[in-house]
Amino acid sequence: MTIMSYLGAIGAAQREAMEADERVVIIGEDVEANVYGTTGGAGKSRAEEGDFLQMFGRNRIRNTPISEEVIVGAAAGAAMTGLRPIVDLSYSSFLYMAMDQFVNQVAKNRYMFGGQASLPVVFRSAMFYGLNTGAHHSDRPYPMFMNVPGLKIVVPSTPYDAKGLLRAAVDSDDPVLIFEACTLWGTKGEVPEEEYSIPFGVANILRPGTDVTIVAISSAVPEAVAAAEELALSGISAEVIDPRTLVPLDKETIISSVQRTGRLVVADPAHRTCSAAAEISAIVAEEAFESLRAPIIRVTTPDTQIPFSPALEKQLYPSRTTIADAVRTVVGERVMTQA
Amino acid sequence: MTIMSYLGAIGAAQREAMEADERVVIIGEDVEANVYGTTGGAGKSRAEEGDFLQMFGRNRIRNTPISEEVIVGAAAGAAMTGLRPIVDLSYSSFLYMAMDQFVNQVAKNRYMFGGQASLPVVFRSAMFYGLNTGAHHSDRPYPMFMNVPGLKIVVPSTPYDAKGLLRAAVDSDDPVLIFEACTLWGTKGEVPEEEYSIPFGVANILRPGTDVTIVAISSAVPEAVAAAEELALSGISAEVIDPRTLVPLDKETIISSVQRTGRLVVADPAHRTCSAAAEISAIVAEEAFESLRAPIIRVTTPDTQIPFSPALEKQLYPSRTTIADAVRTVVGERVMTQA
Amino acid sequence: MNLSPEILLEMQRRMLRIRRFDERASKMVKRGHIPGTVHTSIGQEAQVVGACMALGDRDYMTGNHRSHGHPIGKGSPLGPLMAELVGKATGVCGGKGGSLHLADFKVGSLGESGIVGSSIPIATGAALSSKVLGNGKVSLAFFGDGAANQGCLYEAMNLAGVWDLPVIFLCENNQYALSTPAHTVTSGVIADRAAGFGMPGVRVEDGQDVLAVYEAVNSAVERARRGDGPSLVEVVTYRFNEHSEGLRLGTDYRDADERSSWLERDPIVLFRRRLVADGIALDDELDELEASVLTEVDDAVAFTDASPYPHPSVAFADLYTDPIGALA
Amino acid sequence: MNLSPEILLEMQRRMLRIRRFDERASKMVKRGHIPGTVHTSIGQEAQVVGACMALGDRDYMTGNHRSHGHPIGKGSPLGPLMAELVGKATGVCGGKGGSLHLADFKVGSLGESGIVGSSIPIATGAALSSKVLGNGKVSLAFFGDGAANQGCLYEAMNLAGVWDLPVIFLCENNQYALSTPAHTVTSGVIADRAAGFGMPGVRVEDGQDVLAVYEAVNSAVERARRGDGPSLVEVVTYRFNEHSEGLRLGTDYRDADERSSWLERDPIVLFRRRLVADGIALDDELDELEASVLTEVDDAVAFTDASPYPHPSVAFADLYTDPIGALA
Ligand SMILES: Cc1ncc(C[n+]2csc(CCOP(=O)(O)OP(=O)(O)O)c2C)c(N)n1
Ligand SMILES: Cc1ncc(C[n+]2csc(CCOP(=O)(O)OP(=O)(O)O)c2C)c(N)n1
Ligand SMILES: [Mg+2]
Ligand SMILES: [Mg+2]
Repeated sequence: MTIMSYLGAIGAAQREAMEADERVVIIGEDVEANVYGTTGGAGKSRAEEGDFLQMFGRNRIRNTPISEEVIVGAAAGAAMTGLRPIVDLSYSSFLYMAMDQFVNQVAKNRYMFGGQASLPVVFRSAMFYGLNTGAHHSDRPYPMFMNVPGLKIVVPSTPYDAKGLLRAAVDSDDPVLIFEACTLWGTKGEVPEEEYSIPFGVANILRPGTDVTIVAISSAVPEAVAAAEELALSGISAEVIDPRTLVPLDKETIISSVQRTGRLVVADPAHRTCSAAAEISAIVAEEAFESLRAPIIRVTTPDTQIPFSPALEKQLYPSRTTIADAVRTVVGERVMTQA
Repeated sequence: MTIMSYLGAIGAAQREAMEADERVVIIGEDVEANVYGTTGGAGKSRAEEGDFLQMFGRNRIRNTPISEEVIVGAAAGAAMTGLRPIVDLSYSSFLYMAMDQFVNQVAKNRYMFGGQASLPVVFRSAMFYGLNTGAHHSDRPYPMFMNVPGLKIVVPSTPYDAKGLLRAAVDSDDPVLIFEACTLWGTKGEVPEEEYSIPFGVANILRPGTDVTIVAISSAVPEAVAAAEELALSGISAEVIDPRTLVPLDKETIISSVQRTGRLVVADPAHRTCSAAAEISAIVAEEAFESLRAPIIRVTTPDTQIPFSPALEKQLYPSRTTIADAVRTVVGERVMTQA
Repeated sequence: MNLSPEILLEMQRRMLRIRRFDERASKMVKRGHIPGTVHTSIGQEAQVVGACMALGDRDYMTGNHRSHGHPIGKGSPLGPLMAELVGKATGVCGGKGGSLHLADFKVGSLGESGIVGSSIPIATGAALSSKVLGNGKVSLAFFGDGAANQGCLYEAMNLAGVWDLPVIFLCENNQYALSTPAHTVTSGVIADRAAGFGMPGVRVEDGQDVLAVYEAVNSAVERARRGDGPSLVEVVTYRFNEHSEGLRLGTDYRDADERSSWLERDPIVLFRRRLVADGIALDDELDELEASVLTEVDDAVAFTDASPYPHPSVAFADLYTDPIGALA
Repeated sequence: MNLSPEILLEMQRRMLRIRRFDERASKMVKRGHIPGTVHTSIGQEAQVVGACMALGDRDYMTGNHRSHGHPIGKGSPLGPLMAELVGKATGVCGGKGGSLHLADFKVGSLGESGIVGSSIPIATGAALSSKVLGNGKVSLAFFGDGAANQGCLYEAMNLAGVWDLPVIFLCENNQYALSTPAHTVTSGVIADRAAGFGMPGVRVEDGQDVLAVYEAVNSAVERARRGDGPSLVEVVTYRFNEHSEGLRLGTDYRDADERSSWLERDPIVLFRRRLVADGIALDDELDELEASVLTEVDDAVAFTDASPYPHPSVAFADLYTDPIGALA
């Protein structure tokens, strides 16, 4: 074990995957100069993993024009014909530019062609919300991709998960979208020095508990853990679950937790309507209804766009406070029903 | 009142809106030749509303290149500067091409600029699922647009609604996306001869009932009505609600229905994960939990892409049978709990 | 161009296959034997076959909605293609694709796209993989005059230009996109757009001449194979049928005289004349060729008829390599 | 070009406003007074002002992420712009936009776009509305050399071409997109791409000369105003600062000699020399002008400091004209 930042863990996974398989290439804007810190290179300040350009050369480190649509489509075409690209799309807000390629090519090609092709390709992007960058850089668009069958959706919340899930993504023969929360990039944690991968569809129970289940996604995970710690002080025992992958979703772990706790709060930084939280809530309302002893509360970003001003933005995302409040509401109702 | 097809009703609304306001223009591929049947013109066979090109001229009937991204963006820019465009995008599966414009410009501009602009623009598209056209033409992508604050989402299911909601959309100062189910285009119904509009956010109760609430969307509406009729024969009284607009959503009507029936089935032709059905289920699981006497069942299209073969496709969409089965499941549970 | 008689006859054979296959498919649509619709390549066979035969067997290509001809031109057997149009289990995509989504990876056909323009980046990516892997394969993207107004084409041309990718952008300019005449929605000349993206742009004015197309595409392929990068080839041609079978747009949008003058330039008739005139084949031999192609099509239909429909559970297969339990 | 002394001095004033405003903003970012970051137009003032002043007051324009200069060049007062960068209620967008989303509709500024390329279709649409309404307004889209590889530019150029829309596509070629040198990701020459889309393409090689830019854009505006349609103007320039303030990319990607030779071609210094040489203004008068601009910037900061932050509830306003109850 070693201590690594989330960003460093991504760099490490990329380096190991590139060393393990010559067919792995990195494609993206400003990857040569390592502007975002996961490919080593000229901007040394943020590099923890050496200079990828030097290590792997221009044939495998592909610095691109600003052309997201063809970047995504070309990566798909390359994956259909023998490469295993990792595409760095920098900000998640730029994925829309390539939406047609994601939905109509990446997600559908294997299916439409009856399995003649597979698409081993990974798309990384980071969600820059909470940093006062305004509406164009603050999106958290994973729910819309969850609605597209054929994609796998990954939302790591710790350095350990970031490295292990990225490696599993590269090794997967299916297209994977990884959404990183930029606010997590700097967080540090223990990471094995050896290569490892984390299987998709296996949730992580960060904290066991008996009164309520909190399912938290991405940057809401540390907030949920903090809320659980705070709640413990007032005698409320909250179980915190990080699904880690949204497609496939480990609904067994969530359902069995709710079967024990009888209560569910879902904390999700996406916009409320048709969020991942909506999906998780709907699954539980269908499959664990008999166990539910209180309404399911979603703690999400409300359905507004993201404002720039620091006076406006922070309030919008799920926080330890709003999560703890939601828990108190559902637990309070338990007290009422028991009275 | 007169009898009109759904498609004819759309044509009528477009004509009336264009006559009422010179700033209304129609922009789209093949609108000049009326290929899709709502702008009159050369392909007379399907025109019920005369030749728009003759009536309004090339200045207002804008036949475009196949360039969805600039079509959507240009309509947005035109709406910000004095026009009120109706954009015909033909198939809903083509909207992805313009996703960046929808999310980053259409939905955000008014907000980001602090209300300096408004965007009175309507985007029409039709979902061609169920017609053996294969994965590229069969999408039902409204859930992903529901996750984008700033857009209004409309899903008419009858000729009457199609006309009245389209007119309300044109008269709205906000961007509206209308999703038509192609299988409904040919359906006929009573439509007032005079101009009218249907306010957004007001659900339509197609059939009152006491045992279960069925919320149905788009082409699932006639299936739900048929299911309800069939269920009535076995003594089950189902209330069928068509929300008509998904954003804004008339949750009051849905909640108050569930408060009466205690049971909810949601029928939604979209893919299951993060569907409109998920959202409606989550709302009820949060806001009408105390009234619920059974699990909420979603009847959706499963999370697979759409296959071409007639041997494969039909089974996938919500049908009267799958809806009725779901109702029997939740009503059966009532019987059990009562026993 | 010094092509062997075998190759010249193979060109005619493949053009005939496309013609007869699409004629039969058109009938089957009208009789309800093929669900949905099809878009035929009838009239455009020279453009299709000239391009496909300039490619090697292992080279890649992508198509669009009008793409029965492309795999046929590249050498696909007709049976699995026809079975796919009907939605049978023996179809080249197991019935999941249909007319709009044919793909035959065995001949390098990486798939059609029902979404106009959307497959161009895929072909570009195939060229990228050839380049990275150094396997010498070339890639070709077929698209229409209508698709030439999709932005992704220019992103692809630029990317292919800066990376010297071995890809040919082949615009099938049949002068209409559905009901819309190309000249009303195209500013400038498509082939001329190449220059601004740093690559050669060629316009084949007589797209009904299979050899003219072959020659233009062949030099683009040679250039790509040499490592000198991409090219844009625009071929002027004409579709003889309606945009799709069964569609009735009326005739207003295409002038009757225009249509009949193009019908006179039937690429198959023209090439047959030339084969005879140049002494490559006798009339009898060509009659025999035509008959044998008709038999191939009959066999494809018989194969289709004898094939079962896929089991309903097939709707849930092939989405992932590694199935997810999430399907309802 | 026969421009009045008033106009020439106004050019210098606006260039100075941009310079001093952005210098101040840069400091405020570094001190944490402005949240996030800003992208300055320092070094590119001639290109910005030359283009903006060729437009009329009622004409439209759209910007990109590097767009403080654009509204200033078009005549916006500095106070609400500065207040916006800090996120105050008096900001031009009420604090909701920030540096990446300035818009000042009063001067025809329809908004910046943090998404590279994404505002080009908006400018095209504004030109469509001018055309339909016949109001004679012209529209201009500012975008960078990096944005010139986004497909939507070519869709927009084509559409503007076929509809003869009064729009100018103005490429600010500062030779880098973030860390990426334009020549490594651009195949061909940007200005040359115009020809294939049926419109004039001009390359202003000396983008540090405000009059050269003015002249080129002015003829494009005249052409658009006459109803003759769109133009592409590429202006070669250089950003003096880092891509964004506070970012440290190192210097590897830009050669030190290159940078210093461009620093010598400071557009404001060059134009000042010319104003003096041509007898338009005395050194004293220009000193005074500089001082007055500094005061304007001081006033803008004072205005900002004195302004309140928006009330938290403002986060929920302005999404729809007609509020939806759905907000949590
Ligand atoms: C993105 C997208 N927009 C619109 C359509 C509808 N559509 C299908 S084919 C077609 C015309 C295509 O014209 P062209 O590219 O010239 O090909 P052709 O049919 O002439 O061979 C249109 C508009 C589509 N399938 N995809
Ligand atoms: C669609 C999209 N892709 C990538 C980015 C990240 N990004 C912001 S600015 C920039 C460089 C832009 O270069 P250019 O267009 O030349 O403008 P300049 O910064 O040089 O003025 C990039 C890559 C973005 N904002 N939007
Ligand atoms: Mg065509
Ligand atoms: Mg630049």
